Amino acid sequence: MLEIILFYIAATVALVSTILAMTRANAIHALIYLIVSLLAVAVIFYLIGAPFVAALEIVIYAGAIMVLFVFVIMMLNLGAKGDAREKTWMRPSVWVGPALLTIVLFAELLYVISSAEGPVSTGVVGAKQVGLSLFGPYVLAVEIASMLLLAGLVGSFHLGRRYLDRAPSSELGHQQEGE
Amino acid sequence: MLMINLILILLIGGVVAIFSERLGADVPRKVALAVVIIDLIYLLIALSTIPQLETLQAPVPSDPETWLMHYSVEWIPAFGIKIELALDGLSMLMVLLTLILGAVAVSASWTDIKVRQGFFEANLLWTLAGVLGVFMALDLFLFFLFWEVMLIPMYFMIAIWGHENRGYAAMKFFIFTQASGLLMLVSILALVVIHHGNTGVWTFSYFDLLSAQIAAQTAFWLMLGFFVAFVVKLPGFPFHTWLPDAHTQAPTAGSVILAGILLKTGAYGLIRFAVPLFPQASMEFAPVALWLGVAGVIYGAILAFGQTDFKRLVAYSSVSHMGFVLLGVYAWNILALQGAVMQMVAHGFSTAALFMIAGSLQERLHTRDMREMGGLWQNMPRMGAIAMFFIVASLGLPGLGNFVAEFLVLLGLFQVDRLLAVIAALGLITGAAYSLLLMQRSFQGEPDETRQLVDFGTREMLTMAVMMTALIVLGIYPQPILDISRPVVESLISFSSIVTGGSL
Amino acid sequence: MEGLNIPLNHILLIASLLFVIGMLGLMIRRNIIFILMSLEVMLNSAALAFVAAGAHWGQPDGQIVFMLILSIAAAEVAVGLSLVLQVQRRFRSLDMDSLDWMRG
Amino acid sequence: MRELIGLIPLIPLLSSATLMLFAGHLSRFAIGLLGVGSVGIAAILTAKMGIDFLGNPEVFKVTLWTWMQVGTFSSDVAFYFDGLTLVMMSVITGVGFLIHLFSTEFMEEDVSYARYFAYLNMFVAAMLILVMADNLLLLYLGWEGVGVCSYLLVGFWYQNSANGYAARKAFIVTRIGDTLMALGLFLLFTELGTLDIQALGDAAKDKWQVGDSMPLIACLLILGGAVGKSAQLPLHTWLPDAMAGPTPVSALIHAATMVTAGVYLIARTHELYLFAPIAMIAVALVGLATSLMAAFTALTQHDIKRILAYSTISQIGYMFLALGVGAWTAGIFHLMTHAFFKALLFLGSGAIIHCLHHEHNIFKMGGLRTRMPVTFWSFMIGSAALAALPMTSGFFSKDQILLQAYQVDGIGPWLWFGGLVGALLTAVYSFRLVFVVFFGQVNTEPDKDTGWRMVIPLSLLCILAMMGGWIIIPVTQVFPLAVFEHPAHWVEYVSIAVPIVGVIIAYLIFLGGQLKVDVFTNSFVMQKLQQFWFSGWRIDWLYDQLLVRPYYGLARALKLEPVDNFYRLVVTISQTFNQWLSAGQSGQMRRYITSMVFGLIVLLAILVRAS
Amino acid sequence: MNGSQMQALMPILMLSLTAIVLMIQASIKRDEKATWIITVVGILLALWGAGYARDFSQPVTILLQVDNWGLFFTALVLLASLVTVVLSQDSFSSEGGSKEEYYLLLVLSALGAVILIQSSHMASLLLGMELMGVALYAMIAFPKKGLLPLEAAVKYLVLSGCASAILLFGFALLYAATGELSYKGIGEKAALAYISNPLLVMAGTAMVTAGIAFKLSLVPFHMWTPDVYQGAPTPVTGFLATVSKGAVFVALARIYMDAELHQYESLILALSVLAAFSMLIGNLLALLQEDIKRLLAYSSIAHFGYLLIVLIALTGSEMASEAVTFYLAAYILTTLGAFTVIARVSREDQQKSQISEFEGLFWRNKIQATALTIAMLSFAGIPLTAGFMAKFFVINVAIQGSHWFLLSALVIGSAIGIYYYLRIIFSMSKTSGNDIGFRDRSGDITALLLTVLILMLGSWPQPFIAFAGGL
Repeated sequence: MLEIILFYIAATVALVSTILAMTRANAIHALIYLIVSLLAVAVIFYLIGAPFVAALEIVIYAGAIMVLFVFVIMMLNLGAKGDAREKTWMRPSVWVGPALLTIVLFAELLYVISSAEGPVSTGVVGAKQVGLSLFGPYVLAVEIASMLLLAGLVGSFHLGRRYLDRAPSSELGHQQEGE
Repeated sequence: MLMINLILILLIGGVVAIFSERLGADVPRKVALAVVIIDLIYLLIALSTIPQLETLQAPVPSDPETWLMHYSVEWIPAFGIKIELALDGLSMLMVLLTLILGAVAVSASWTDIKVRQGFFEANLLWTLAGVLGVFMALDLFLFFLFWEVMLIPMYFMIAIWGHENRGYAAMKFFIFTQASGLLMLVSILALVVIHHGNTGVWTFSYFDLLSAQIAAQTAFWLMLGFFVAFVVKLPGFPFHTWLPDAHTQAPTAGSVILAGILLKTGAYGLIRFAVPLFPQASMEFAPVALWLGVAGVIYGAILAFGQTDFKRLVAYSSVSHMGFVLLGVYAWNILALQGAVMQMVAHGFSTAALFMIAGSLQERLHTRDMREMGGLWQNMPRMGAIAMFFIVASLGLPGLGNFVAEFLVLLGLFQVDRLLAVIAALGLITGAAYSLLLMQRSFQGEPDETRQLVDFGTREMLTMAVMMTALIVLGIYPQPILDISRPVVESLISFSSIVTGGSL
Repeated sequence: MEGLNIPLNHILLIASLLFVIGMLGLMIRRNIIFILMSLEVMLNSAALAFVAAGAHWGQPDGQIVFMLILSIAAAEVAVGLSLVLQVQRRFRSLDMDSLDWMRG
Repeated sequence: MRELIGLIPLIPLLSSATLMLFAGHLSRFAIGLLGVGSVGIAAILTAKMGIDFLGNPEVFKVTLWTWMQVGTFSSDVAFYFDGLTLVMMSVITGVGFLIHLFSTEFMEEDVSYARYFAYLNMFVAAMLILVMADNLLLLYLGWEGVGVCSYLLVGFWYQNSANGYAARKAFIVTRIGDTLMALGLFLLFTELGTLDIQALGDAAKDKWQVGDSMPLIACLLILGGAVGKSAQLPLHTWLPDAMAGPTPVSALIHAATMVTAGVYLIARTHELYLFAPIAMIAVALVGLATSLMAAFTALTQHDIKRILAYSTISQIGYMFLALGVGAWTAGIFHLMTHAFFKALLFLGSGAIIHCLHHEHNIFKMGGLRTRMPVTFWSFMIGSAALAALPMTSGFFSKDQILLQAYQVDGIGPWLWFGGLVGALLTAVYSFRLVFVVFFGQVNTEPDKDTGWRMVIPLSLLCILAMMGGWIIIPVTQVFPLAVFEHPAHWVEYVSIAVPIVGVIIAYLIFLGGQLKVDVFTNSFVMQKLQQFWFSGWRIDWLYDQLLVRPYYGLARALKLEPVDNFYRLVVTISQTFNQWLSAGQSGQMRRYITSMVFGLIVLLAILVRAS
Repeated sequence: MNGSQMQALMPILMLSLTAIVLMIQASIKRDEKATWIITVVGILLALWGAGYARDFSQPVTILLQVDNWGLFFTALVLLASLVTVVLSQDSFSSEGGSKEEYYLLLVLSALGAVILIQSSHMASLLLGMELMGVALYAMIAFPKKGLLPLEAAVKYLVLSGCASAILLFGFALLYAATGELSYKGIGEKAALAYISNPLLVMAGTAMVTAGIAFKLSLVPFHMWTPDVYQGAPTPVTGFLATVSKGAVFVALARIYMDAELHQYESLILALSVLAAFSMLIGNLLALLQEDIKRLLAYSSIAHFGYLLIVLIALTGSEMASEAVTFYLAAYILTTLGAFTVIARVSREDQQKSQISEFEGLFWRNKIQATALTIAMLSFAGIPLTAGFMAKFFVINVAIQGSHWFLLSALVIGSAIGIYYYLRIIFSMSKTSGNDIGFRDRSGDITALLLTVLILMLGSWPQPFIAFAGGL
């Protein structure tokens, strides 16, 4: 029973913090809310019998990937001016339409998902089981994932390297002449 | 092989023409003329060796062995597509017309084309090759292929060497014909698929598909697909609007080929494919087609009357004249059909000549606007006399080919629908109105004595003489032509009346 | 931990809520950073749905897909963020709406 | 010999072709020789054939080749020779020859000498084919051929666009008739299965009853053709304008031969008309109405050629009247005599015009009697014949017509009376012409007199116009014998007297001046009436309003191709869509996502709804 | 994993090997030429591998399915990659700097495409697609200068990420409904699950369709296409248009066939709507476009609409799979042909892709002008070109399935299409001011070869049809 209550608490936390993350003006604030949301999801993972995944969610998602965001935000050094501008962008005229669409979409999903039956979990699927499967039938996936990460690596290396070069002034002006 | 060779000679000739430009700017046209004439001679020699030609037995539409020539070889067996060419009297006439007018077109381009002559002559020859293919292909896939491919060189001819508004005209021409061609493709494929469904055999052969069993409703729609494609090319009202632009903007040789030959492919298609493949549906549709034909005759004539552009006027006159062909085809009796065939041949010559005159005028005056002409007879009496000849030919003077055609069409139509015949006969009056107006505005009236214009030279006179002779012969002794097409027409009529139970 | 009676559709609902929130974020935010965050939310929601479905069937496959999604997210974010740096450098802005040089 | 009949049209045709092709390489003399000679040879051949025929009146037919044979339709290039043909051929070649000869002098100074003779020869050939044709289709060939030649010759002086207009008008108006005739041909073929003239008559006997509607329609359609070509009401308007051509052309084409083709056509197909009494009456009424209308108009004209043109219309009206009352022989007879005297009058007027620097207005002439005696006498004789003064050729032919008209049941006397009124007017206007032009004071001095090449034709025609009445035309085999009861004597006396009265009236008004009609003619009503007549009863105006202007208007309205609007609309719609959609590609990513979400919603809706 | 499975994976192995060799080479000495050669050799080896693997057709683990059909497309995709490599050779010459990463990314992207083509499992689909995508993001943004490539890359990344998320969510729903992740498994279980609970299956299918429709740029998931096409360096655009789209379509076809999705009428309806809108809107959008790359982007939207017809008619026709093969092959060759010329003409400045740039090309470089003309005619579906035979197949299949509604959309779309393809040809035939001819050996040869292939496929298709039938 506790688990169930815990689950709904985690779910609520995840939702609320995600909504907050999506609506913040300050990027760092938003990021922190996002991390909270991820942690809450990790809790859910744990509760539904996937402890290994819960750990990965915390370590890699909330830990590694979000830190990347932090680094970039810090490098960009957006500052308070950026926050103010973010606020002006969040006018109702911007979000009402999309919000309606989203509601419709959610209504559809709600209608669909409400038909799903059965309990979520009958037992724990532990790290061992996952590992066996991962290096059994899914071994190729691992290899391909490595290639994927290689692509990400090379790509971000190529693109990011230039940022560290002495950055020229904006190319906007130059480009505008060309248009 | 002969038929393929005919096409190949032209295709290769085109390539040679391109490269011959390196030898000098005026070499390509000589090459082109030589190629067309070689082709013509080759055809004539081959025809003279065919024993059936003397007797000209009626070919059975569905039996290729009774045709004058037949050639068939596998091409895409997966679909039963063959390279199947065949020749009967009708196609033979059309092929001859094509080659003769091809030579005329080369002559028309002699001095007209000043840049990139090699490519021009190549396009001209390729168009001719495509047209020959259309007239000889009896595999529907192959037919469609030629039908579409011949447009590309024609497109280039208009788009590159055309007049001031060439881009628009070329585009319009191409889109009209291609879009309608798509409908035909759908119809062809549907026909084949239905035939496949019935028999389990993939075939595109005309001879096989003639016997395809199609539900009446379906047949009607399929027939419509063919009809639209052919009537756009014909061009029939209300699909004619590409024609004035294309004819007006095309270079002279292009106009000659367009008006003289290309339009005939539409008429040929109607006679060869649209009606025999779907006799029942065509019969049901005939009243509509006839009304369209009449509308074309009258509408074309009225619009021709209102034009101030020489070529545009002639172009609209083509709309009017080809309306007679539509009438002839859908009246679908021997008189009217023979008339339609005659009209195809005679209109080929008369309009080609008028376009050549228009081209010569443009070359000399740098305008096609008749308001800037007048009294040209004084400056160029020979051209004037020749223009007069072809104008009276186009208004249907008895003794010249067009009269025989129009008379037979109207006579045949009269057997079918008297009211329509009466309305169509109005075309004779309106035809006179615009033809004579053309003469009046260009060659008659106040001459401008200060104009220094070169009259027709030997080359032009020779070219014109060929067409004048042809028209006179067609006019006073059309029987050979009629005899050549008669067996075909008769067998088509009897074939379709067998299918429809004799009610067409 | 057995006998946990959370219905599958509840988790899927949470996942889909996260999903549409992420989508909403994509549609309303102009700052690229936020857009990338929204993407992460969406991917994460899909991952949640997978894990839940895997748990529902008692299979490890859901978790494996989670891991794959993790790697995908990582790769995308790596490239995405380096693109962000370039955007900031060349456009002097992180406003996605100002990246509309191409249109029509 | 009979086979040589083909040569008769062929020789002028070849001459014409030669003249066209080698115009630049021939001397004037050679051109003249070729042009006149060819018709001369044709005339000689005709004469030979005529003599043979008179000796041995046997009808024959020469088939040269099959023109076209399609299905059951067949038409040969074949010539049919009988008395009627002979009469027509004689008129064409004979009068034609004289006019050709006349032309050599008349056209002497024209630059397009060769072209002129080429056209004229071609005309003779076409006209010969018309009258010799064995079937209606070949006849139609000649019919249209003469039309084109007429067009070419009316517009001979093409530099003046008024001439071009007149030529086109002539062609198009007659084309209306021709089209009706073509429809008649279609109907005849459809009904009777042949276009062979002799066979038609036989087939009609098998298939038709007198009074059927089919023969009526067919005959009316043929009448339409005849009306057009012969310038009868309501298609007569082209002929006065056609006077724009050289005067010998007017003489040959627009007086002697071509315009009478309609008469010939009806005479030729009289067997069909026998089945359609109503059509016969229509012919008669058309003829009478035309003759009266034209006579009134001729009375008011100033232009010498227009007077003669209206006179021609009027005289052909008489011929139609004759045909309509069944007096075919009389009609053809009048055709022949009319050819003589009207050719004479036209040539005479041509001589005057030639010598008076192309002056056409009769009131600017005068006193030419002494200056141009040959012409004067020709004119006198011609006018006498035209007015049908006793003993002239016109007298014999017209008298027959009037008498036979009188005998028609019911309306006969009315027709006769109408004809008499016409005859009176004819006499008045023809002598008005003579008196005004040749008497009184000299207004314009002629600068030359006529040469021998003009004098000979004039003299010969004078003789024919005087003596032509004694010729007996060999058409008894062709036409059914008219049952001729001699009418009451007074009828005949009145018929004879009326023209004489007319001449006297003309004398009193225009020469003697005893009859003061100024007060009468200057009255308002008469002024208006005169204007009305002068304008040709405003029929031109009417056509202009009813047909020409609307057609021009229509052509102008349609010039920009309304049908294309549909396609333009398609283009516009496509472009509009393109613009809308392109505007959607705003470059803003948020919108792109929105579109995707929208798509997702739609897909979900479709899939979920159906489940 | 046994030996024969390794042999079946030969093309994948070869590409991976190439990637590794490239890494090693770059770490030893950065040499653009050497990199280029290694790339070419590597792709050629992979091509050889595709032929080699034919004898070892089999499922490899649960993830991949090696069969002739897939291997054919593998070869095609590799060919396209090879052309891209050739085109890239001096396309960034003004950029300066090194391009080693570029070739590495290209190889990785091609690897992703090959995996995608051979995937038989959701996981491999996902990974293949992402591998291809991630490498492409970097390739698009590769040029050092200019705003457009960057803008294109960002848009592509974000939108593609969004699409991936949708796809994933869809698979999650399917997984929740069926408990299977391989196509076949989904197909088997879905039929059962559909009876008990159709909603989840259908919703999952819808989201999967949406995700894939994005990659194929079907309306209304198409909006990224023009921007990315235009912004990306031309060779990359060519790569994207051929390799990426082709591979995704093959994957879609596989899912569709293996999971037997054609039995769901509502899916057919949904696909029909997508197809019809793609055909119409794609062509309409292209109508007045002045930028040739954007134009081809719009035209590709329409073409995938046409292609979708085949999928829709899959069960109604005995030749649908040949039709897919033929159409894709024709489309890829034609697109390559077009982009070859575009890349060569605008090689100095990748952003210069206005149609007006092509004025007078006929008189400047006949070979390339002819190649572009043939490519345009092939796109327009004029006989004797591969495009015509492809359209022929589509129409044939559509008629057999009696899809008259789609057929009419196809006819209307094609009619619109003629206009803009012709516009390009017309523009080339114009006489322009700069009539200076240019020669370009590698470009000419590539264009010529592709043109010959297009024409061969169009005029003598029998061998290929027979081949495709045997796949």
